[in-house]
Amino acid sequence: MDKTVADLATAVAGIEDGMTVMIGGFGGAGAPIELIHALIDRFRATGHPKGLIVVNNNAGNGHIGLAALIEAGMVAKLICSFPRSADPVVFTEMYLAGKIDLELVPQGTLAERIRAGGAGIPAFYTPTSYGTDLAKGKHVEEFDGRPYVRERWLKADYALVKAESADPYGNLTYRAAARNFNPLMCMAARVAVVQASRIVAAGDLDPEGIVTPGIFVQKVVQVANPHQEEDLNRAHATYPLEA
Amino acid sequence: MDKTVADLATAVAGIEDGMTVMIGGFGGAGAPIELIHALIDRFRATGHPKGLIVVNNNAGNGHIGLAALIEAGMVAKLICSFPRSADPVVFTEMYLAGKIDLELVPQGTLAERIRAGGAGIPAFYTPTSYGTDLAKGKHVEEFDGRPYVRERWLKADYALVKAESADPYGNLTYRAAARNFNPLMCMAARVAVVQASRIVAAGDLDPEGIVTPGIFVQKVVQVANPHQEEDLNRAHATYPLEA
Amino acid sequence: MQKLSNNQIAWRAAQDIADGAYVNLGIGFPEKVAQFQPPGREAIFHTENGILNFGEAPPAGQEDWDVINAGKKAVTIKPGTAFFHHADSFAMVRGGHLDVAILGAYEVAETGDLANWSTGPKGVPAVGGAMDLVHGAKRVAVITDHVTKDGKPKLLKRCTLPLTGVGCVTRVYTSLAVIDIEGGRFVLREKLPSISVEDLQSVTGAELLVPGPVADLIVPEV
Amino acid sequence: MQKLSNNQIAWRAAQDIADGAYVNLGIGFPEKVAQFQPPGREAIFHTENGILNFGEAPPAGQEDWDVINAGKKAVTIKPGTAFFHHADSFAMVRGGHLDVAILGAYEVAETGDLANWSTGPKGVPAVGGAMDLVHGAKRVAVITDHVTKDGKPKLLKRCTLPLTGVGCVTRVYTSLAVIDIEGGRFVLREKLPSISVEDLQSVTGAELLVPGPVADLIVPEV
Repeated sequence: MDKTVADLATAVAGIEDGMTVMIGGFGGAGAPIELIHALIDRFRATGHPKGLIVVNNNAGNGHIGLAALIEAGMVAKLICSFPRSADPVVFTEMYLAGKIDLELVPQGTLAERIRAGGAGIPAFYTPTSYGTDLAKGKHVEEFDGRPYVRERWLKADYALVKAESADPYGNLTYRAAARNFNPLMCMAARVAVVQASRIVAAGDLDPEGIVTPGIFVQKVVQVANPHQEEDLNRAHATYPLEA
Repeated sequence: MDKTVADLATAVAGIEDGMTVMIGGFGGAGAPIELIHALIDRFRATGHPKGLIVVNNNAGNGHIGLAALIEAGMVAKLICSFPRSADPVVFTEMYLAGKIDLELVPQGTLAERIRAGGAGIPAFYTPTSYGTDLAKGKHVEEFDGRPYVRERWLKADYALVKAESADPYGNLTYRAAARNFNPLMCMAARVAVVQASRIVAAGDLDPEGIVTPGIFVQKVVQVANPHQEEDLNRAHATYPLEA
Repeated sequence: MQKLSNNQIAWRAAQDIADGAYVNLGIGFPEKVAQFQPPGREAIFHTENGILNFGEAPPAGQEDWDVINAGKKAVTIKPGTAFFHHADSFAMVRGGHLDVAILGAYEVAETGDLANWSTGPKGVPAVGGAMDLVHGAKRVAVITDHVTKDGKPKLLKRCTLPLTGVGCVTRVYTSLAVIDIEGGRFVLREKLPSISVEDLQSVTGAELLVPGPVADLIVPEV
Repeated sequence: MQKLSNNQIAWRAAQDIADGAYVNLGIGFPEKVAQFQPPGREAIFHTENGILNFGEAPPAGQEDWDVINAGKKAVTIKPGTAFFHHADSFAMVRGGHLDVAILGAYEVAETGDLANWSTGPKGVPAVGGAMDLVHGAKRVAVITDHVTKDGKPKLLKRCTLPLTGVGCVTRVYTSLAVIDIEGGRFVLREKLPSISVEDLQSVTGAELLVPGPVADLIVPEV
């Protein structure tokens, strides 16, 4: 079994108009910048995919990565917890102009909904958001005398994920807090596409230390020296990047 | 911070009559035999604790570990998925004699209920057991046209857990498939008591490879060469063990 | 009546496992399926207790009792093995990540209902992961003798024993035939050349539909 | 009117964090609390994005942007640090494993309701982990100036801004006082010696109960 693909274009092939795409990362940590840029390249060349529903904790920063995806006009709706950043101008302007929809989800509920999607749990109850505007229209029920809000799973057609090491089976490790939503999104997507800094041989990853078992991963592409979103933004980069 | 305690008796102190105690392990792998035996020792010396509600995947094997706990008459009710084993005579006889209650839970539902208890999710829906005797009396609801059964979280007063390595913060690693329910039970118990084969200094565990972060652990005791239930049973051991 | 051995039933089921498939085999008889993977195809086996991509049993005396399968039998690790906890393991099951689960059966109904966990109110009930597996894998198949030890049909209009799952089985590999479940009916796909459709019907507790050609079920001695 | 600086409010809040406590500090002002841990006590800090037991900020230029806190500021690892994914992180939060969460506030009601995520329908709403934190930690405390920049009370009978959580706050550390919330009422515990209860009441939007002695709120210059 070999889930590795040769290049980024092959990795993001199959993502079509209107699909739901989960994108890993918390701010810049764990953001699969190169996969996102490959998707933008395809859009620039073909006009597709567009009308995407994107799930991410944030809404992009500056003019690279997720912000560039939004700026390109490829995203119809964003499902996130915190659409603010050091430089949130791209999302902010499009949102205030009514050009992009927003579903705001508390961060823990977002994580749990994604995990539920991956784990076959169609709905669960959480105390989070009870009594707030974000619970409006949602089913509320008491357990042991305390009120809880019912939330539905989140699933995706594709997930774009950044990992540290991958083997040909798709077993993954991450780097520090770049882990964040990435393992959950692998679980919740029909096709999890992973950019890994290092592809190693089967058996080279300690089976005790594998964070995402390969069953949750469909495609892996090596990106040996990935960009860090924070570094790009500190350099005021925009996409397409200058060579 | 130092969560290590000096001996097994101190580790299991605090477990009182009628408490719910989760015990890790799947069959013998990951079973905290020494912690269980320490609890039996206390019962033999003091008559307590008794009337325990025990959560485990199984119901013990032979006459050591969980089987010995049941045989000692300390368990009022068992919540498990598979109360059979190579030598299930202890549980079988007590169950058929009406001396112990059984709540039978599908294995994945058991795992998810324990995780839910640890994660603050009071209830969730699962397709598992729909239309079967094990769903009787449970709330059923359709999502996207498919029926699901609602299940409640499981929490415990104490968990008895077997780990491979622990640091003074209670960060844990496990060994192979001895992991099983142990990390979940740490999450779901008010007090998670861990026997670790090795206690190492803070910083000696790779922060990427920690399976149970210390926040889920309250007490750690070193048991350098723990018994493996399977080996004891192959030697037809009974508790108390011969020296 | 000629019939396939358990090994032969397992062999036949193994032929339908695609290269690269993620597979869970029920404890006991279904474990045999792993022995008959067709050459050139790689299946990745999952066990509920937290191992993906494990290898075959170790030689006697070399068991590591922390490396076991759901039946508590010793297995081995190999390059690409991963360990995980029970909640992640059943996320794999319930979340639809397994391509196929192959299970044993007491009874299978034409509705796809399966009974394989309890023979009734006597004794100690035990369910394990069976109820999760039937609602998780993309394809749930059953391997079974076509009839009980007493010669009674195991393929029925409705199950009489406590159910494991409702409408979950889509293919049954028996000692006599390969039968799909479609639209709440048994559809005969393959049968031993030596027995007639009528003979097969006579040991089957619900009508066998024969909408298309029935292939010969030919299995080597294994 | 004399008042405490933000550092002083943070200092006061830090005094109530027990040795060995697991603590989440909201982004921004509450992060300051970490600087004032009393000597001899060790708090273990949790950040929503998947680090437990992280250390202080690295020197400028030595940041690792994969080691950040929920405010996306660089932090450091230290002996005992653990990494985990977002679902495990919020299991810690929602599952009641944190001893205390210290958050900022726009408004706090005597009911314990907190408003700290939205100033109304204008602009881009953003909630982050605030709504999870208020329902997870064993103790939810607020640090805040006693009044708004316009001098209006932030401690109210009922919140006027969109709620973050209902009945969740149990203690408020302000620039003037320490106030508990008990039985749906503000209970004054400490106040600056230089101001009277009447003066404090005049800048508080709901009645302050004074059922027992009020300690002097004395904080060093920090």
